[in-house]
Formats: sequence, structure tokens, C-alpha cells
Amino acid sequence: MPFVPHTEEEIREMLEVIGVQRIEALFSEIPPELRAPSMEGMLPKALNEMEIGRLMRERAAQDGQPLCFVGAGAYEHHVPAAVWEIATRGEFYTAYTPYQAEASQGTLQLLYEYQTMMASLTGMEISNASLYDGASALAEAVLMAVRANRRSKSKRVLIPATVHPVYRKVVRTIVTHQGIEVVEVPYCTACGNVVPDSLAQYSEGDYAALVVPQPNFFGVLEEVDRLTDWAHTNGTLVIGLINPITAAILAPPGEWGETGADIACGEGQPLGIPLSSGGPYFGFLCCRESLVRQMPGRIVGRTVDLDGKAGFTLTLQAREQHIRRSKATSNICTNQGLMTTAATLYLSLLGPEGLERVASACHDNTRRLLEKVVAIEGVEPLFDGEFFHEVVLRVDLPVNRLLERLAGHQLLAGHSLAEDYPELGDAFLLCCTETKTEADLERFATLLRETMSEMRSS
Amino acid sequence: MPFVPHTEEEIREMLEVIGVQRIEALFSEIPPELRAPSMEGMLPKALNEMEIGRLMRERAAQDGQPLCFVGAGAYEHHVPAAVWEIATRGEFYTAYTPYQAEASQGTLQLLYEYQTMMASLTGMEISNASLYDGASALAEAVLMAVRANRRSKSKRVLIPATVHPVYRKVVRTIVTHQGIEVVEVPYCTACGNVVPDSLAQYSEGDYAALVVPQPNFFGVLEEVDRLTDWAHTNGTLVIGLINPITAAILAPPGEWGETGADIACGEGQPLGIPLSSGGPYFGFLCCRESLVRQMPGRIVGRTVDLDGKAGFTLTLQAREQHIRRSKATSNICTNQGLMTTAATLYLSLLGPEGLERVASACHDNTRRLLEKVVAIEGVEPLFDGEFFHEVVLRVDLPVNRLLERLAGHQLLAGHSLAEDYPELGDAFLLCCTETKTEADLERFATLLRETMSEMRSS
Amino acid sequence: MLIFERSRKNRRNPVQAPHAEPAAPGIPQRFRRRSRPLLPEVSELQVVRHYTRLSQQNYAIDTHFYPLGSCTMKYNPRGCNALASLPGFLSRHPLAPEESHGQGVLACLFELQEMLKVVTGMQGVSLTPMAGAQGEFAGMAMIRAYHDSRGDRERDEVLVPDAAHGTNPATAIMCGYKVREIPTDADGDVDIEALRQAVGPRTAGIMLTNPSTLGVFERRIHLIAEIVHEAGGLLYYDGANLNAILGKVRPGDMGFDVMHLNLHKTFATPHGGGGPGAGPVGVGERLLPFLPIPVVGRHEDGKYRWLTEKDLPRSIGRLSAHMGNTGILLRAYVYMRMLGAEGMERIAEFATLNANYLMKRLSESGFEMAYPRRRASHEFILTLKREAKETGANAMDFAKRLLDYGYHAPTTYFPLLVPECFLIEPTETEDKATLDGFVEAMRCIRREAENEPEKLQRAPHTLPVKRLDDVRAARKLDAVWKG
Amino acid sequence: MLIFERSRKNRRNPVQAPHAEPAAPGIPQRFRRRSRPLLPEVSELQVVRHYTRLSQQNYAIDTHFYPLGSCTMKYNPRGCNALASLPGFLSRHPLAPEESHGQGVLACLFELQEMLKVVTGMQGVSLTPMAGAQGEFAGMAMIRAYHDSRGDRERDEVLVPDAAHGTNPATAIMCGYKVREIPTDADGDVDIEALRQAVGPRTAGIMLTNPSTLGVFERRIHLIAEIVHEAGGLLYYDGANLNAILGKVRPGDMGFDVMHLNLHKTFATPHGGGGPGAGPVGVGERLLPFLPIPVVGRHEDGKYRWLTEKDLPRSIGRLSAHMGNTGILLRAYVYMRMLGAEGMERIAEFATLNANYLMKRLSESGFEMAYPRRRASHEFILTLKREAKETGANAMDFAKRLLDYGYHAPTTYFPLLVPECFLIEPTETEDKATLDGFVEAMRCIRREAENEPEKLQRAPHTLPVKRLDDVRAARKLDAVWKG
Ligand SMILES: Cc1ncc(COP(=O)(O)O)c(C=O)c1O
Ligand SMILES: Cc1ncc(COP(=O)(O)O)c(C=O)c1O
Repeated sequence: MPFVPHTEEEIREMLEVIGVQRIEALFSEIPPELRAPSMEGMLPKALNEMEIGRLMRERAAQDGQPLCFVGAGAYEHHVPAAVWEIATRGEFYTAYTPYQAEASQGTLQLLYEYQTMMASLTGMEISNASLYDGASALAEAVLMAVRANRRSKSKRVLIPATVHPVYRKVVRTIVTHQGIEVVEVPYCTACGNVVPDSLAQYSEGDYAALVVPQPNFFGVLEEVDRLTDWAHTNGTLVIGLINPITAAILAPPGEWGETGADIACGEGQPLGIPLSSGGPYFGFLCCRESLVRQMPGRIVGRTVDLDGKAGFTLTLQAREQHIRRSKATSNICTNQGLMTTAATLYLSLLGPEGLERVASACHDNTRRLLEKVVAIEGVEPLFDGEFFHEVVLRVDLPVNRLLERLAGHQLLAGHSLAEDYPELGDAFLLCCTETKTEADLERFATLLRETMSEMRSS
Repeated sequence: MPFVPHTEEEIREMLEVIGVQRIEALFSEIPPELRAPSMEGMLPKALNEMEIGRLMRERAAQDGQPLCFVGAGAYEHHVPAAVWEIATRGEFYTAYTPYQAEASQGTLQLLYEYQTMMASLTGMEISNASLYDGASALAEAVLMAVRANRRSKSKRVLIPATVHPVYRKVVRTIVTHQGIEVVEVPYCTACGNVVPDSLAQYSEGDYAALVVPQPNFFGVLEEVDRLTDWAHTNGTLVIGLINPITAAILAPPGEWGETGADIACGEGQPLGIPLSSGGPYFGFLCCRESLVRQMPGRIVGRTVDLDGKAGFTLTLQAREQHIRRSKATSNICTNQGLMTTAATLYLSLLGPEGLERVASACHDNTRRLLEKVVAIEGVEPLFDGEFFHEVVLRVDLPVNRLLERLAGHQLLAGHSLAEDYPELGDAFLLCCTETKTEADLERFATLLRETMSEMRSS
Repeated sequence: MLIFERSRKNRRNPVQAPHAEPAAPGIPQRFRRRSRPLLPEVSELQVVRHYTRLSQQNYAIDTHFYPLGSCTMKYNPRGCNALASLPGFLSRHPLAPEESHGQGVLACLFELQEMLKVVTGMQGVSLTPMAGAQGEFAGMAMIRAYHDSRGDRERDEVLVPDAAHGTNPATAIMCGYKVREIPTDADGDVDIEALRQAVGPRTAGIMLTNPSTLGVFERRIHLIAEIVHEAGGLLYYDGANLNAILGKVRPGDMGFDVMHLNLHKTFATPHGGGGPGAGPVGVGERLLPFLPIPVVGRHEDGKYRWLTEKDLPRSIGRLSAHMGNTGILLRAYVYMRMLGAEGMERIAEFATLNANYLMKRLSESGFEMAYPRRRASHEFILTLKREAKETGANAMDFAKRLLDYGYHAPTTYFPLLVPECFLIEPTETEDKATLDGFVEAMRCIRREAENEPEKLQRAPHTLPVKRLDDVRAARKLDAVWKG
Repeated sequence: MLIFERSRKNRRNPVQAPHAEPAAPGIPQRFRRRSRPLLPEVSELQVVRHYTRLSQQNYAIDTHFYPLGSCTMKYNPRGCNALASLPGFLSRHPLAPEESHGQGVLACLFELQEMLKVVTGMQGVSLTPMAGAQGEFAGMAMIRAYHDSRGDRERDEVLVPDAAHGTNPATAIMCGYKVREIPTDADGDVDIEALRQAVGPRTAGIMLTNPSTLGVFERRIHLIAEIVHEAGGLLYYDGANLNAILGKVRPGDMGFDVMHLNLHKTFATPHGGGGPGAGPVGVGERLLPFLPIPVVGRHEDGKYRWLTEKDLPRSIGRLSAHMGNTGILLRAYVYMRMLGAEGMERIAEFATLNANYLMKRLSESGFEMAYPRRRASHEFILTLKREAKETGANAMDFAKRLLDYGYHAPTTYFPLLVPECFLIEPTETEDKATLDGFVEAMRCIRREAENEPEKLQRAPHTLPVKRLDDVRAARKLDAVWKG
């Protein structure tokens, strides 16, 4: 029997101890009318590992390995081999949440190190041990800010339209039941970011929080200092939403404005997590120490054992559902532990200088590609704001059809903005990471040029 | 610096302790005229892991993934995922030979278990902890037999022509310097194996050993009982050369004839080792207990520690080069440890019944394929002996050209015998393993039929 | 030693970094960070060694029996990991066009949806929730959307048994509900009278686990369904304990309207030291329009595609940036395909056999069961209140001492209503000898408790650290290393 | 507990077995085995748990500092494993036609041959030997073939320094030679006078390691080469210590005619608990025709192909069924490509820096060096004969006690000519803090030896077993479990 170790003899012995004749008897408390029909015939036939292996290899191959210039929240980075060779060790891979601290020092110390790295990367004082992904982390950050902002009586938060469109949707799904209202801050269609002065219109409004993305969804840099200071002047907490790779170079939320952002969050995927069709990734969440009791999710703390030796344990559990139940800061229980294991390995392997080089290589590649493609007729950059490693291009052809054609050549040239930002016309978001070579950039430019002229002539 | 952890500051500190100014000074004992020119420019530029990763992925993809019906000593079997996920754990993968027994109980116990499994699989009393591969294991077995056979004064051994041609070459390379003469025993071209009665011609000859392959290179079964008994009657030791997968069903060397073979050896690759262009594989070598002091290679023994607790250690090291030097049973030092780790995992995951099913599925598939292909015009089985999971076919077209054409269709249909057995005409050796589905067999038959008729009509 | 303590300034690992200069010229100064982040500067060997050794300090399914009740710590087949990690799956960008570059993965997800419908008896499934708790959120949000869609806006209460998992009440609150606790009777069933009194026009629904986290099957589930449905409420099924009844009873047939599954429990995806999991939701007819997106649909022509807002305009919306924890979904898919119908039915059978055997053996050994008159489902509760009183060694002490014996402790002090409790779930993948060993250890520990209770109170003795000071951890918060 | 002790009759793991009935009908009875082999009948979880836990009982580079002299235990980059394990490489059959289905792997092997020529200063390389010892065999067989080809058949002696590794004399014997030992002088160099007396018309060649296994560079290597060459013998270079001089001196330039490399030392492929390794051989002009086959050649058109008997009719022949340990060769290839010229030169520099630093620190701590007047190469020898005499705790006891301190012991009692010796090789991949920790441990242990020598004599104390009885292991041989 797959994964069931019992022999006939053992089954007999066990039933005898229990005092029943057949296993079926153990289900005697289930009312007979409830008993399910056999699933035989309703489920595919059992495959052994060899057979399912072959099927999965076919399926995996089916989706191809196109040259990918899509970013938009998920980034193809080099992942050192050591990351997953270590992260999938059984002791990490098959452990539960470290509730029994003494038997989980491996995971706990790692998480403490993770928290330290993320706090430092974001410039904050505290980090939790992960949330599901970037989008839901933003939603939790919003909930947290509303709880934490004692000065504000409102349940309204400001979210710029330059925040990832899906993130905004996820925030809506998650926060609206608690009566929170999301107000969208418009952006400047010329520069691609929020004009700080435009916030004046909200100054009278009593907002619990302002979300500030950096870089924003378009890859454009926001004037984070001015936005942060505006918010703080108005009693509004600031939630920085960042890409942790770019934080190696860009000012982290903790350094924004006069006093820094209050909460920082984002998608951890760039830190060693494979693209994997969208998950599992992980959300990170950091904050000022003064807000820690409003923090959702697990936190690991360092303490001592009976001998006074340092050790690690889950702490401030009174915030969490398994202790506080309906008064918890969130319902989150299972998080993305293994992904933070990978991220911790990744950050350790890269170090501060390596991470900077990754960020810088991404940006260099994007700039070089941009130079090549703007030389093509009918292609132009859409915004004039500063950008980082992602950039919006406008084309003079139907963008969706163009991208589809390029996909046919095994080139995923970018993410169309037609659906989410129709006001921008035929625009797409393009991203380079450090994985791209000069030859890749050339291939992109050549294919784009040829495909556009083909489309024109047909 | 790749894989060198030293910082500039540490280098300075260390040089200071040593009392030299520059690292270069540490090489002062090397006569200057010997100093090598810089390798700069003579070696390719350093690549980071991302770059070499891309290159290797291209190279790996370049060789395709054809449907493979080649056996001839290396077999495509299903390898459970657990085998290599465990075998590549750092503690197995990066340990040295377990000379410090107390710090190597993992490897040592595993090898003890391996030895037990292999001894049982071959029906012998003792197993060593591996040799390089099947071919070199046969050579070591020959050397061992010549040393061990006190009754025989000759240094001559009998090796049938039904032994893998390359194995015979390897044996020659390795044993001839010690004055050992290899005498080739002919086979019957009708039945594909050695006719037992034909051995009578050697009865007067004083041979130290007879090698008996089962199944032989053609997949044909040898009359192992009669061959073994003939040898023992004539004071000749018997070396059984087997495929460990087929040993799940076929009588193992320990059961051959009246008293069993004296030595058993072979290629361990079928037991969970990937094809990998030919290596690393491992050779196994088993024997009667009375011959153990002539055994080459490491042996693990069970003993007790100071508290009387069971533990494992390398034993009978006085046979080995690091102790006995020029009087050692072999020069082997590094063996194929990690491969035996994989094999032990494989055998544990399969168990006796699983291994039997594997062997049986291979054979069934071969029989089914044989039925299909003999229905094709111009294809016939060459031998009428019993076979096991590998079979020789004769075609009425130039075999090498046929196989080449099929390779063009991503079908490796078998191994041509034209070079090693020209007497057999246009023949090739075909092998099915449990990995082949009915659809694969059909594809083989269809492609063979079509290609042959194309070749005829062109 | 922390990885930071192995760090030395300016140590580099160039093999993992691109050649680009780190400066990223062209970015104006005002956008730049002022200080370097505190990341370790260590060699690759140091990283590998540090984390390999750390990993060895964990107990895990791959190393220890882990009878953690409600968590279903069973064997996580290595094949699932290997196949979900095929390069083609790992490298696929979530926004790659599904038609040209996604049919392989979508086929797996579609089939997984279909299989989950079969095993749950539900009409529709969405795979997107990233864990059980998010599945609960999606489920309760759908209940809310359903009532709203009918203009039924007065319903602001959710009923939750006192034995429920903490995520249940926490979720209800996140969905804007008030929580009303329903007591449990002496045999572990829902107190029907209390339920009758609680339901009414304010009842949005009830959240139930069945078998409950008390390890017993709620026998009057049909009656409960009737009561709640009659009052206009809906029934939410917390699927965390589905392992107990797979193929035996289906939530859909018990009268539940909506549920989540924990693929990281029933379908053997790894817990990863805390996650990731996956918490797909299943719904009956009435809630179909509200399923969270995206869902995988199939065209007439057999091609798969994402269903989004356009296809499901009344959906509660999106819960993640893409399709939740796809890699975990693939692992569960592989697992289910390896089991087939027969294999899945056996899960419940042998999980139940192991639980009842272990319960019986422990009970025969003199341990007290919380619900001695009941059959164990896949798990059962033992109370050490007598031992605690007589010896001074409480459930926590027993738990810590078990670690010394090479067993992960069962779930302790949950459910809250049973004093000094162990919630024990052996799962179907453990063999009899392991269970027997556990019983033996429990007996030894009780003997120790009688003779030298301090040995338990100061346990564990053989792990990398001794008993840790949790109070201090919370009082003097040290969650980030400061150098 | 042995895996067999976890076994239960008729337990099955169907997920890994084909559906075929086990019987294989049609095979006549006389060919069939009579009894089932003793293989464990265990579940997949049992296998994973058993071997995961066993693995944790090993010391390894990934877990401990492992200063095992002559073995070059350095970091084995995980990238090498990952890239050599790409599905395309693993699934390729060795007999797949090289032209249509082998250019990718052959390109790597060809380039590896070329790179090895550069680093050794040799004219030709064959990758086929499967470990150092097989490389030695190939090398000595080539020397023999060379003399034979010149009709020079009287040469039946091979000179080997007394400090040589055991494989050297053992190999000479396997190649049909007699071994003549050459003594070492007080500074660790070959005794030139003895050498002069030993050489003659019976001298086939000499086998040397340089730096030798005494950890010092043989300064008069040119003189030795002259003496041996003049006598008509050839020089074999045992490349086990190449790490010490990579990019600094090349065996070809020192006058060696033939050599092997241990890729599992210098080029960081893993030791795997005993193997596999790879022992490519390099040769100068004179031995080119005799290289073992197969060798990778390149056509005019840039295509790669195997060179065999047909191309190299005077080859000593084949040493394995295919191309030796290809998967290991690929790992070394990846490693070399990641290092480039500069990275490779640094290996020798930092291996030497670490060795000299450690030697100096230990020497300052009062330990006695075997060759105090010499520079350490990548390794050095410390003798504990004074400690053994004064405290009764010998080198073995120190070694075992080091294990308790979390360090793998250095090589002990080799080379045989230095009493109570430790041969210590830290390698370039260890950081200063680790070396400092090792010095500290050695000092502590010496203090223990002075005060409580039994603590050392009974060490280790903290490992899964205490000191093992090796004598009993050999006397009462128990190499196979009998149930
Ligand atoms: C009964 C029960 N319900 C819900 C959950 C929450 O599931 P998750 O941890 O996947 O969010 C759990 C998990 O421990 C549980 O045991
Ligand atoms: C000096 C020396 N020569 C030769 C060898 C033999 O190499 P291998 O173990 O690869 O056969 C070794 C290995 O330990 C060695 O150290």
C-alpha cells in the first residue's frame, strides 16, 4: 500500500489489541447514511513514481523555457545551487512549526537570522518570520497600520495607483470586511509616479496609513522622502512596499524622510525563490519596535536556557491565533517557513556586496536594453521619472498582439499594461535581471524590431 | 576570490604571524627556474555560477533525451527520488573514507548493510565495500582468484567470449602485467552461450579460474550449474559475473552447481545509479568467507566500543595498500562509496519483492517487444538460448546504418555487434527495462518497420 | 554561533555575484541607501556548514516520529519534491501566457481541482488560498458574500465550538463577524441544546472540524446541519482533519456548504518548518459564484485557462498576487496521482487504525483518555492531570522529556478545554514498532515522574539547549541581532 | 539499529515497484534462485528516516573542519553537483552515438583535457582512470609500454621514497615491477646519495609526490630527474598534492614524464564517504602514444569524438567499461571553469598560507614540527612523540579527542617514518577563525593530556559510539549481518 507500512500480520495484531475484527469497525461511530461511495472510478488510477515521473516530465517540458523579460512582481534571478540543496534537507523540509523550541533550534536560529537580515535590509527594527506573499503582506500591513494608528480615528488608507494592480485587489479582498476603505492616489502619467504636492488634497482627510511603493509597479522611483514626511505631518502611518533586491541600493523604508516609514513589507521571491508559476513565495513584514504588538505572524526571540545558554523560541505568541484566538492580530498560522530558509541562505551567500551587484546588474541590463529598443521605430519609453530595473515602453502597435507574437518566438518581452492601465495606451512593462547576457538583449531587440516590422507590413 | 574566505586584513594578520611580507614568500623553497608561467590567457575566463549554469544547461540539452533501448552493460532503470535526495546529503556526499570510525558511523553502518545486501543478492558470504566498476571488478576478481587458487600452479584463466567485450579488454589491460594469461572460451553461434561439453578441451590445462557471466553479454543464460561443476572438478575457481537486478530472479552465483561459485562480481549501476554517460558506477565483489584475505578493497566489520555497544569500523586493513603497501591485495584506495550509498538506498526502497518486479518487468517488456519486432520483415532473433531482458536481433540491412537512422528519429534501438562480433553479421543487442511503456514498444516497432522499408526502397 | 558572528568585513563570495560594479551609476543620491545592510560576509563553505549544522538541530518527520495532533505529520514523499522541482516548473514566470507557455502546469492544477471535488463531495474548488487559515478566510468571505447577495445583511455572528482551532475564531473576526462559542459535551460532541439556543437570524454560519480537534467524530452532524441551515446559516468545514475520513465520509455529504483542505496535512506536502502550505477551498452549489480567483477552467477545445474576474464577476476576489502556492499544489497533485482511489481510502483506514491502537495501548498502560468511551479518529486526547497532580510533572514536562527519548512531543495544552492534555496523531505512515516504542517511552517517563519528577521538569537533557525561558523571551524582546 | 531490524516480512513499497508480477514466467526452473535475497522490507519513510539519521552520525566537510593531510578535504561547491546532475547529463547512455547524442558532454570533457594540460604542463591527458590509484596504474603501465616499445625489457624496478603513499608501491607491483624504497633525509628530501646508488639499468622509473606527503617541496627535483633520466628511467608524478602548487610549478616543467591528478582533491569533487573520485593521467611527449583510451578528440569540423584503439593503437588499453567517472569529471570541469586562471593560482597560495599559518601557530603553542626548518607546503607534519612519552596519550588519543572538540582528526601515523605524527592539511577554503579554533582545541587537549590522560585514551566521549575495538573487528570478522 503506498506509504502505509503495515503488514497483514501487524494489522491482525493491532486489531486484536484494539478488540475489533476489521478496520472498518473503527468507523462505527460514523452514521451509515453518511458513508461515502467508493471513489474507485472517479479518480485516475494510481501511478507509481516512475509513471507519474514521466507524466510530470512531459508536462514540465510542455511549457517551454522561453527567454523571459517579464517582471511585474516576480523576478528571474540566479539562485545559487546551495540554496535549495540545503533548504530541502529533510530537517528543514519536513519539520513542523517550531513550537517545541528545544527540538527546533535549527529552524529557530535560522529565523532569528532571517529577521535580522530583513530588518536591516528594510532599515526597520523588527521583522516577523514571514507572511504568505507580497500582496497579502501588504494587506496585513494595512490592517496592522489601522490597528496601530491611535491618532487616526478613520479606517481609511491611501494606496497609490502605482502599487501593483493585483496587490491592490488583494488588499481589497482582505481588508474590506473589517470596514476599511481604500482610497486610490492617482499618479502622474508623464512621470509615472505620485506627485508629492498632489497629496495636499488628502491633508484634511484623516487617513490611517499611506502605502509607498519603491520602486513602484512601473519601475519608477517615488519621492519617498517627501511622501513619508507628508504622511507623518498628517498623522498617517507610512507603509513602505519594496523589492528587497533593490533595497541593496535604494534607501530602505527605515531611512525615508525625517523619521523613516513605520512598516515595511513586500514580496520576498527575488531572494532565492524560483518563479514557479507564482508560488510559493513569501511576504516579509518589518516595523518599528513600538508597533511589534500589532505585528501579525510569528516572531522568534532569543532567550536563555536553564543553564543560561542562549537559545531561540517563538515569542510574543499572545498576538497569535493559537493563543489569542478571536483577539489575535491575524488568523495566519502556517506561513512560508521554507521560503525564508531559502532567503536566509540566499542572503548569506550573496552578502551585502553581492546583493548590491545583483541589483546593479539588473539595472545596468535594463538600461542597456532600453537604449537598444528605443532605437527601434515605434518604441518609446513612457515615463520620464527615474526607474530601477523595470521600465514601461509604449509601442505604436496593438501591444497584446505584439507580445503574443513574440511569445511565439519564445520571447516573453514584458507584461502588457492594457488591462490595468488602459489610459497608457499600448504599453508594456519590461524587466531585465542579472540573468540576461548581451546576446539576450540583442536577441530581444532583433526580435522586437523584426516582429514589429512584420506586423506593420501584414 | 572564489571559495577562498580570506579578507585582506586576515591575510595581513596571518602573514605577520608567519613572519613574511607576502604570500609569494611562502614559495621560496621552490627553485625559481621551476616557476610556472602565469596561466592567464591559457585558460578560459572565470565564470560565475550563473554563467557556467547557463552553459551547462545548454550542453546538457544538446544531447537530447532519445528513447533508449540500449543496454549492453548500462541500464536505464527508474531511480526513486529518495535515493539521490538522501545520498547527496552533505554528510554522505562530502565525508572522506571512514578512517576515523567513531566520526563515521553513518557511512560505516550503511556499508555494513550494503555488504549484507550484496552478499545475499549474490548468494555469497562476504562482500567488499565496492570497486570502481563492473569491468575493473572483474579484473580484480581474476587477480584475486589467481592469488587464491593454491591448487593451480598456472596463471591462466578462462573467459568466455560471451563476456562483455570491453570487460575482456579491461581485464587484459589490468592483469597482463602480472603475467596472467587470458584464454578465450568460444561460444555457440546458434544458441549464444558456452556449450558445457566444449569445456572438456580445457580439462587438462590447469586453469586458475573460469569466469561465468549470467546472463551473458547477449542476454542469453549460461548453463551455470554445469560450468561451475566442471570448473570445480578441475580445480578451477569460478567467478560469477552477474547483473544484480536479474539476481532477484536468477540463481545467484552462490547457488550455482554443487557448491556455488567462489567469487561473484559485476556492475552495480542498475541499482539506482544514473546512466550518466558511463560513470560513476560501482563494481561489486563478493566471495566465500575462506577467500576474504585475498579480497581487494575495503571491508567494514561490526565490533564493539569501550562500553560494549555495537559499532562499525574498517577491518582487515592489513590487506590494503595503506597498511600493506607493496604486499597489498590491490592498489585500490578511493572507491565508489557514494554509489554504494545510492545502491543501499535503492535496495532498501525496492525490497526483495520490488526488485523481483523490476527484473520481471524488464524481461516481460523485452519479450513483448521481441514479439512485435520479429513480425517485421527482415528481423529475426539470432539465438535460440533462453534470454533475460536483453536479446540479439539480426537484420537484413546494414546494421550500423540502420541504427544511425533510427537515432535520427530519437530512438536508440540497440547496440551494434558489428565491431565486436563480426561473425554474427548485421546484429544488434536490444534491451528493455521496466521504464518502457506499451506506447514506447509500439513506437520502436513502428519506427523500425518504417525505417527498414525506407532503407530498402532508397 | 550566529552566521553574523562568522562574518568578516569585506569577505566576498564572487562565484554567486554578477560581475557588474555594485554602484549602479545613474541613480540620484537622494534615492540611495546610506548604510550597508547587515548581511553576513561569509564564504560559501561557511554558509553550507553553518546551515547544515543548524538543520541537524531540528526534529523532523525525516528524523523522528512526530505525533503532533491536528498537524498530520506524515511522510512527505521525496518524489513529490523532485517532480514539482523539475526545471520547467520552477522557471515558469507566473505571467507567462497560459496558452503558449502554461498548458502543462495548468493541466496539473485543473486535474487537482477535479480530484479535490471528488474527495470532498464539493461542486467547485479554488486552489488559490495559501494555507488553511487563508482557506478559512476565503470560505467565510464567501459565506458573507452569499448572505450579502441575498440582501441578508443582519447576520453578524459566527458560531465556533470551544474546541475549535484558533484560526477559526480569528478568521471569523477578520471577515468582520462576531464569534459565539458553542460548548462541547462530555463525550466531545457539540452541545446541541446550546447550539439551538445560539442560532438565529444573526447566525451567518458555523465553523466545524469533523472529526473535531478532540479526536472524535461528531455523530450528530446531520442534526447540526439541519439546525444551522434552518436558521439560515451556512456550514463551514475546517478540513484540517480530513485525513481521518478520506474516502469514508465527504464534507459535502455531511451538509457542509464550504470548506478548506490543508494539502500540507492530508496530502502530505511538507511543513517546511512552518510553511508553505496550501489551503484550497471547496464549495457546494450555492457558493459557486463566489469562489476566489483565479480558478483553472477548461475550454471546449481542451485547452486550459485562468478564470478571472471576467468569468466569475461575483468572486470574493484575489488572495495572492498569482495562483497561491503553485509548487505546493504540484506536490499534492503528484501525491494524489500516486495514491489513486484505493490508496486514498487506505489513508483514513490506517491513520485510524494507528490512532486507535496507540490509544488502546496507552490506555492499557494506565494513561487516562479524555474521551474513553469514544473511538479515536485519526487522533485522540490523553490527559495527564492525574500525573500532574500526583507527581508535579505536568504535560509540558512529559512533552519535553519525550524529546530526550527521541520522539517529538504531541500537541500539548490544545484543545484548551482538556486539562494537561496531549493531542496525539500518529498518522498512517508510521509502523507498529514505532508506536510500540512510543508507548514504552511514555511508560518509562511516567516511572521517572514518580521517582524523580525534577528529571522531567528540567528536561530536555540531551538536546542542543536545555529548557528555554519563554517568559524572558517575551519580556526582554530580542528578535533582531544588534551586533 | 540496522535497516534489517526494521524490516517486517511482506511489507511492500509499491510506489517504487513496477506493476509486473514478480514471477517472470518463462524462465526455466533450473535458472531460478531458490531463496529470496535478504533485503529489507521497509517503508519509504523508514528508509528516509533511517539513512537521514545515519548520515547525521558522519563528520563531513559540510559539517566539520577536516584537516586530513594528503586528502585535501576542501569545500565541494554545490553548484558542481547541481550542474553535473542536470537531467540531460544523467540520462545519457554511454553508448549513445556521440555525434548525434553526445556533443554536449564531449565538449565538456575535451575542454577539461585541455585545461588539465595547461595546469600540469603535460602534452596529453586521458580522463579515464577512476581514482588516483588507477591513474597510477595507467601511468606505470605506460612507462612499461614505453620501455617495451624500445625493446628495453630488463627494467623491472621502480623506485619509491619511503614516505610515499601506499598506492605507489602497490601500483608498481600490480604493473609487475619490484619496488625499491629510497630513504628520506632529515629535512624531508629524497636522500640523493641513496638514489644514485639505487638507479641503474633495472630502473624503470621513480614515483614521486612533490610536495611530498611530508608536506615539503622537494627542492632538488631537477637533480633527481637528471639522475633517473640518465639511468634510462622515467619519472612518475603522484598528483595527490597538486593543490599545493597549482599555477606555481608544473609537473611537466619539473621533469616528470607522466602523472595523475586526483580531481577529488585538487578540483574539489566530493569524496562521497570513500569515492568516487577521478584520476586523469597526463603525459609528456614520449608517452603520448600509450595513453589509456578512450580519449576525446576533435575533428577538423569542430565535432568531438571518442578516440579508441583505432586512433591510438599503442594505447595501454581500457580501464573501465566506458569513460571512467564521467559525472565526476563534469564536476571538476564546472569547478575549473568557475575558477579560471586567477582562481586556480589562488588555490595554491591560500592553501599554503593556511598551512604555514597553522604550522606557525601550533609551533608557537609548543607543538613539535617534524620538519621545523622547512616551509609547509599545503600541509605539514607535527609529531606528538614528546607528548606520548610524557603523558601516555599518543597521537591516536589526541586524534580521538579532537573529534569531541568538533574537529575531524588529521591524518595520523602517516607517513610511517615520523613517529606519533599528525599530517595536517587545512586547505584554502577554511577561514582564519576556524584555524584559530583548532589551535585552541589542540592546546586544551594537551592540557588534558597532562592532567587526565585517560580522558584522551578513552576518547571520544560525545560521539554515537566510544572508542571502537579494531582488533576484535579483525579477529571475529562480522562483515555481513546474519539475522
Ligand atoms: C484544526 C485546524 N484548523 C485550521 C488550521 C490552520 O491551517 P493552516 O496552518 O494551514 O493555516 C490548523 C493548522 O494547524 C488546524 O489544525
Ligand atoms: C599521496 C597520495 N597518492 C595517491 C593517492 C591515491 O589516490 P586515490 O585514493 O584517488 O586512489 C592518495 C589518496 O589518498 C594520496 O594521498
